[in-house]
Amino acid sequence: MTHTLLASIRMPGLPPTDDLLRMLPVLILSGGFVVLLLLDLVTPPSARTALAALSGLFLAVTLGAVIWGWFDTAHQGLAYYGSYAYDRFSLFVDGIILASALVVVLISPGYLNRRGLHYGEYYALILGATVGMMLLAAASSLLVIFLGIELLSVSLYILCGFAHTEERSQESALKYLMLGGFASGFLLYGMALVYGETGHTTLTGIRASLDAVHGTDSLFLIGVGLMFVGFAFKVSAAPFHTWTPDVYQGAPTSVTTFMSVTTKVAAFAALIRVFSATFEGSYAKWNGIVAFVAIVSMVIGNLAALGQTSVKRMLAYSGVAQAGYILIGVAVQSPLGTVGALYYLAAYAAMNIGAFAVITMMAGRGEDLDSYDSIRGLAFRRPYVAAAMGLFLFSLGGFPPTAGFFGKFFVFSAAIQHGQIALALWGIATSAISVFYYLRIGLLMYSRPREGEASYEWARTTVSGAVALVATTAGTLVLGIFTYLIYSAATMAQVGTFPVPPNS
Amino acid sequence: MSTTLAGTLAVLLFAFPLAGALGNALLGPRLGRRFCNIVGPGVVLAGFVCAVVALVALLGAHEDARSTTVTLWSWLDLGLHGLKVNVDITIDPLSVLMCLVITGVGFLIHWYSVGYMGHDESPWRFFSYMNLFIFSMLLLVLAADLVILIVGWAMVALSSYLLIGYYYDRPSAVQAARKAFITQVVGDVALYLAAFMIVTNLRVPSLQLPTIFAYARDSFPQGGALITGICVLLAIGAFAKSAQFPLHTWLPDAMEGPTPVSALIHAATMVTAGVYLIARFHTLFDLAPIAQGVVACVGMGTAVMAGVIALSQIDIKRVIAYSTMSQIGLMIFAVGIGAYSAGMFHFATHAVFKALLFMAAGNVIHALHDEQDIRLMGGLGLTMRATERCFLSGSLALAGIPIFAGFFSKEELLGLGWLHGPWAPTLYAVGVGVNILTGLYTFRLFFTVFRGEPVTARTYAAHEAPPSMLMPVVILAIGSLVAGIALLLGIPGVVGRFFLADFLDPVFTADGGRLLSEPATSTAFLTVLVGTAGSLIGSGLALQWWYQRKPDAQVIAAKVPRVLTQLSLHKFYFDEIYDALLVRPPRRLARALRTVVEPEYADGWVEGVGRAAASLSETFRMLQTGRLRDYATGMLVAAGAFVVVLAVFVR
Amino acid sequence: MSHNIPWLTVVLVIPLGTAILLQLVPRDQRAAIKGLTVLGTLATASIVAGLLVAFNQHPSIPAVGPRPQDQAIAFQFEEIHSWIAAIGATYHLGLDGLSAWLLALDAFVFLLGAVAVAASTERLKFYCGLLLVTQAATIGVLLSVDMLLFYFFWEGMLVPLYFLLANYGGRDRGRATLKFIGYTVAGSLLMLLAIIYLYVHSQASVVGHPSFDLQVLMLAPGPAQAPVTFLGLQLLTPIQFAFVAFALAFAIKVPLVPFHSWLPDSYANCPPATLTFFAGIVSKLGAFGFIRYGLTLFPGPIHDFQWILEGLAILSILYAAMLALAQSDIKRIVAYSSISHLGFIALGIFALNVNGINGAIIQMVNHGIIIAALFLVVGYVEARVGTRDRREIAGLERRMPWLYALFLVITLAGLGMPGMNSFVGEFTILLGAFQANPLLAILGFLGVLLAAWYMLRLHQGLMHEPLSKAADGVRDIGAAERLVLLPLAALMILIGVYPKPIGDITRSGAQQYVTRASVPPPSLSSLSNP
Amino acid sequence: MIDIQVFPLLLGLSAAMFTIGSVGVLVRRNPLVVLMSIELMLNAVNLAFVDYGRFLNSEDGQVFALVVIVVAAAEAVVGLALVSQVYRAGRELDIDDLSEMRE
Repeated sequence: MTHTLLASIRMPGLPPTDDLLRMLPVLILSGGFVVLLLLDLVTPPSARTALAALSGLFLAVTLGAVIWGWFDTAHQGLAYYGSYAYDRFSLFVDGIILASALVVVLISPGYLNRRGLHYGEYYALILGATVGMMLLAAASSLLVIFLGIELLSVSLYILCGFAHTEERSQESALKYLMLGGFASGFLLYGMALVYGETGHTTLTGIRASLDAVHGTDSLFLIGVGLMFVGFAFKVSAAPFHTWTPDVYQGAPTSVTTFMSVTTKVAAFAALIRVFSATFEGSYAKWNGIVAFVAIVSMVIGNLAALGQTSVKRMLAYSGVAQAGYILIGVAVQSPLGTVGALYYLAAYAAMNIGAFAVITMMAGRGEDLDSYDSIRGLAFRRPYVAAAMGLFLFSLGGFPPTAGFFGKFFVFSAAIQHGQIALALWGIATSAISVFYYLRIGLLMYSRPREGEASYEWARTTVSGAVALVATTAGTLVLGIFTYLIYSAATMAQVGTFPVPPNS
Repeated sequence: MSTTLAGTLAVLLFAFPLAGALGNALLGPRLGRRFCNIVGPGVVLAGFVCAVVALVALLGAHEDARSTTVTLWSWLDLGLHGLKVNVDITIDPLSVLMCLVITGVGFLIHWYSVGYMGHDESPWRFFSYMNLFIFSMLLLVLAADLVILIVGWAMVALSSYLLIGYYYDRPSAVQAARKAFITQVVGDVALYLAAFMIVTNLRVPSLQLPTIFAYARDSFPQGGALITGICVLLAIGAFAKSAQFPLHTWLPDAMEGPTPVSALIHAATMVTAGVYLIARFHTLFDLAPIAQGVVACVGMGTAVMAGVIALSQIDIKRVIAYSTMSQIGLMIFAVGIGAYSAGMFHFATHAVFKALLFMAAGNVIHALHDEQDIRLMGGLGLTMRATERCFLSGSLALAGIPIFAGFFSKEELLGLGWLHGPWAPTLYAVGVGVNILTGLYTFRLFFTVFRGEPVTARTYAAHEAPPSMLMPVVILAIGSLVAGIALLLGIPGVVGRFFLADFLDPVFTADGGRLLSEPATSTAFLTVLVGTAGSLIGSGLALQWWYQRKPDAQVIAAKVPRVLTQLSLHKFYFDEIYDALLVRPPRRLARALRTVVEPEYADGWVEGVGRAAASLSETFRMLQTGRLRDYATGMLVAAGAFVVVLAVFVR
Repeated sequence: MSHNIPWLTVVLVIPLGTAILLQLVPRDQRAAIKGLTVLGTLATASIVAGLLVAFNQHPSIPAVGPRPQDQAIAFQFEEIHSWIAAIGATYHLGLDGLSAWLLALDAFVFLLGAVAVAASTERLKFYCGLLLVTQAATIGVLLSVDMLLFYFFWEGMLVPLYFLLANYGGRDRGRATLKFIGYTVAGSLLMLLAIIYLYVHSQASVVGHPSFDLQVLMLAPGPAQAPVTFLGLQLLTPIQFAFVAFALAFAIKVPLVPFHSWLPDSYANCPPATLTFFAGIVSKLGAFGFIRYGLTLFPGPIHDFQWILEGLAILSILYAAMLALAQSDIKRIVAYSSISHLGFIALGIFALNVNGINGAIIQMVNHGIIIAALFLVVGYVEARVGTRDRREIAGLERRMPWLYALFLVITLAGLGMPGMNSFVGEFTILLGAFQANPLLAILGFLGVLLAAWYMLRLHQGLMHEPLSKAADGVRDIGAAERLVLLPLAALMILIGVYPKPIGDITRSGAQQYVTRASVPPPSLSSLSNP
Repeated sequence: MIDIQVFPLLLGLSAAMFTIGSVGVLVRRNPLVVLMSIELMLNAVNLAFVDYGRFLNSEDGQVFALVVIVVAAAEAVVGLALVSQVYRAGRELDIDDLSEMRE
């Protein structure tokens, strides 16, 4: 159908239509990005919810395209001279990203209206960032990786500062931007070195030359290290996580919801492609550092989260910790590790978006209410919201029958299968700690507000918000019970971790 | 005797008291006192009838066919060479004799209680406990399976616990009840261990007593270590039940219970269960002479000790209690030397006259409105002639004055002590000493209470007990006059000489056991003479002291070494010693555990982990300064470290 | 019972189904909510009863290997479906002599809990839902044969329990709940690692691919490697480490003494109606795990560490008994008595012979009944007198004859009175311990003595002596409460008089596990270097 | 031939620039200067790319450098916008004041 149609079109100066076809999802969404920017100029403030719907529509269509691509194995392969990989790996990640973005769009209008931040470009920027993430997920050349990262970052910088009247929002945006730029510097320098030592910018090329001459040159290794620093920053792994709590807290909660999940997912996709696949040969050299970062993230993230008094900061630190667990999947060089990481990413998306969605529902007119005191007694006003939140917290804590359990289970299995029992031990030790701060929130939700303490009057849950909660809850449970669905998908995706050049 | 008949009788024997217990407990509160007064004694009487039927049936059967074992239902199979535990009961002369005494004397005491507890607020509770006791006791004596016997054994202790603590408003009663029960648990534990040793060493297919005995005879060598251990454990169980040294301290305290209870449980039946147990396990004891020796010595020792203590007690019930302890000591001695029939003989007579004494004492106490201090009594003979007469006959029987019940049974077992048992005839001599003591304290009690002038107004005001309380006493009084002869000679024309022995001996000879050789007539005559002399001397001394008007303990004490009197007064300090050794230390330890170990260590290390995590968390939060340049610094340092590691160390 | 119906799945699903149905009932229809819950638990109970009747009707003992320890554990009413096919995790349910009566206990205590809950409880619907979900989870633990499935339920059980404990109970419940969950999770996560380890090393010995199925793992040779050496000194072998991980998880759940400190706090802050099943079944699952997994997967290590485990059991018995003596809070007395009794169960298990384990299983059932009853009584007393301080309560017998009588029966059962149910278990356990080592039995009897001491003191302290001020004017328990306590008391006596129906099934189970665990020379098997 | 000597020098230069830029980020407190320092780091990277490109005779390096320049410009725009907004909010232009959120 569509692809045969496209294939029939032959226009001079254009790349082969198959490449266009492989770009289809990105193209759709980029179109959406532009359309929304233009429409925003002509939509009256009252009709901005329509923009939300439209952006949702674009995301849904893209998601459809992605799903279609998943089954359309015929056209999967590299596009644009090996710099863009259209394979199940990227499609799997795209799926997670798009679904997350969709849920975020669902919860946004209610939140933005309550916060008085409802501007049209918000959705455009969300779409823009999503495009960047999809590029990052599918990138198979250093250049595209960089482009993807910057595209998503720039959009997010703006989104973080979206509450332009709020100092906190501004502060978080500026912090994110400056540190982000700083980190991109490292990433780029690493890329430069890698390019210099291997003579290629496409991953396939790099891999090929590495296989030819066993690339253990120290400059190359430095490049690898610097690139890892760049990625570690994006996935907010310790000790490059320091921006995370501040930015997450300052940014409007719906933005935090969006970035906390999707950035991680996209960045991890690139990380896996580059490290697990491309730099596979020199695994022995760099795995030490990755393991170290994983452990440090688990320890710092969980311990720092213990003492928090703001739900957003707590979730930020928990995000650091989760990054550590996912990194285990990268630190063990095995298919199961990659699959585990992918599964964990899916689970993380479901449960973390769910948890943040609840915070957005807590938001008040003036500011975000994310202090522990304001969540106290939630169960007495919103029993079902509280129950859902409890489920997400248990999932983050890694309890069955929720998604989080299998996420941890698979990465731990990978570690043990790979003989790296120490990693697994660190993992369980820190998870045991994590139980305390996750469940403390639960206790707060289910304990009555103290006397005298004016309990915040809750806004009604919007329909779209309810839908979002149901979706995330369902996702958390499905991933936790009918594991085989996503697991088999992840195994298929893992096969495509390393893009094979079409000619070979 | 057909198994069906035996089964039916046993079931009936269980059913009546059990029904009584439940009926009183559930319906009593609704239907009221009269109901309880009828049902309570009634069911026991019914049980007595069954026992009599059983007796007749047994007498009708041939000597060797008098033991029947019936399996009521299968209890549990254990995972050890197919070991089965069944609810077995056995009907044989021994168990029937026990049943007769339990139900017979038991009935009289129930009857007596109707009057004695006439003003009690909850007769249904009293009678349901009493019936429960009768049931437990019957279960104990009829059980033919070791485990079931243990069950009965423990249930007896339970009902005694309930009855001792009957007046639950009195802290002293509550204490006494718990003390009694826990002492009994010690005995139970001994029995458990004995059972375990039997099970693990004999590889028996079932715990049925005949089976155990058969296996034991085949596989245990005479006087082997194992069998000795088993028998010692059994004996410890018996000592706990029968208030023998060193597990005797609960019995005097048990007098906190209502007087009928003391009569039924702590004189007539429960406390003699130990004697029954040893007699029942005679096969094993015959195999373990050392254990037998221990039993005999402990028995005789307790007899002496209790006799000495009884001399100086001033609570009428406690005096009788210690005399009970002493008499049971003699029975234990008897079964210890293997004179099983003699032991059971004394058990039977003792049941009669000791129950009598308690109930007569009960009349006195009742008349004096719960006054138990003998120093405040005296001259009651004037006001309570009938009770006095009965008490006298009881005393004569207890002191072992010829032709009274006690005389025959006691002399029988003492006489056998001349030839048998450890260091014979030393223990015989000690036994004679016990006779003297018995005479002394018995008549000291009698004279102090009933002769002389009344000392308090209450004693003047005292009046004879109502018939409902008098009749049973009178019946028992007659019994204690004739029981000895009756049991000895049997009912003329029905059976021959030494009826009881002829009746019981088959039980002890059935599985290869041999009877003790009777001493030659001359020696027998001699021993009886000496023993009787002892009893007479003792009683005579008491009489003489009395007519010198020096009745109270102190003056008598002046004649004997001070140590002895002190020991006697303080009951050999056993309570103090046990309190210091067995009660306080665990209490102190427990307190230490609660206040120190549990919070500091067991819980402490958990809390410690928590605190450590919290402090670490604090550090990490401090590192999060919020200042952008610090963050950048951190990243740069880390990145630099990576570069160095990768560039220098890894390659 | 017809064998083409997946009865075990039915048993597992009924509570969940009821919980979902419950959401349809409006919140204020309290009677309806409670009624529906009781119905659901009743349905489960009746099906379980049917299963017990049908149990061992067509026993099938598969002999997989020539040696006795190669005998697989024979499960009945088995169901196997693929779950996560890619990693060989299956939905595998089965019932055996070990789990049969525990399942019955489970059904019973949850029925009891449903009946006992006061219809006036706030947010009753939430409570009932959680109760049903907890039941489903516990049933899953008992029935699952696949290790991953087992862990799934084992850990998932904590979710509803957390909400129950966090929402209903005493003032300090928050801390207590976190302590309980955190403590348990710490143990279970170690076990998870061990499970994964076994899974990874269950190489293709039987079915060709690594598997979580107990039946398969049992027969897999397992990693027989040299001891791990750390800094030169020789530590345990991997399989021993794995066993230690399992043992920790179970020891915390039971709990054995050094790992018990979560229990008194959680029990003290937990409402009696919840304790009927929380104390009634949850704590048994640890003991269950020791038998189900300790004996089958680690026949070597469990023998290597036998003396340590026995020591812990004895320690639990005596230490907890002493603490029960020292408490003044009646609820804590019962809590510590529970630890002490569980010590007996552990003692039976670690005797590693048929009698010990058979006794342990029987005693698990008995203890479930007794502890539920004890906590209910304590709850009734507290509700009426308004305090839990032993020293402020006395003389209740005068005011509450019914409670006195029932509590007497329960107390006697609690102290192992011959003729009552717990005597059956304790006698068998101690016989087993005696076979293993007489000293153990003797120390155990010390515990029996102490039990008599503190149980009697508790009963007398509340019931006897002159009426205390606090206890003045209390009213006796009503028909509803009697309806709850009477069946319990009746069961205690009934099982004591005729334990055979339980004993026959449990013994067949114990026999299987002991046969399985009978490895030739215990310590060599685990230290054999390749 | 020249290249052979120039190549390492330029590479060293880029490293130096990168270091200077990063240190600038650490030490300077004016957001504008910090942004410049970041730009400096990026330009160091560009230099490295171009240098490598020459050395390897592949145009990828130069392409990469061009892309980086463009993106850096975009990023700078956003950065300046944010800075000006903070400034308009009446705050000091001192990044150390941007520490309302911590711990």
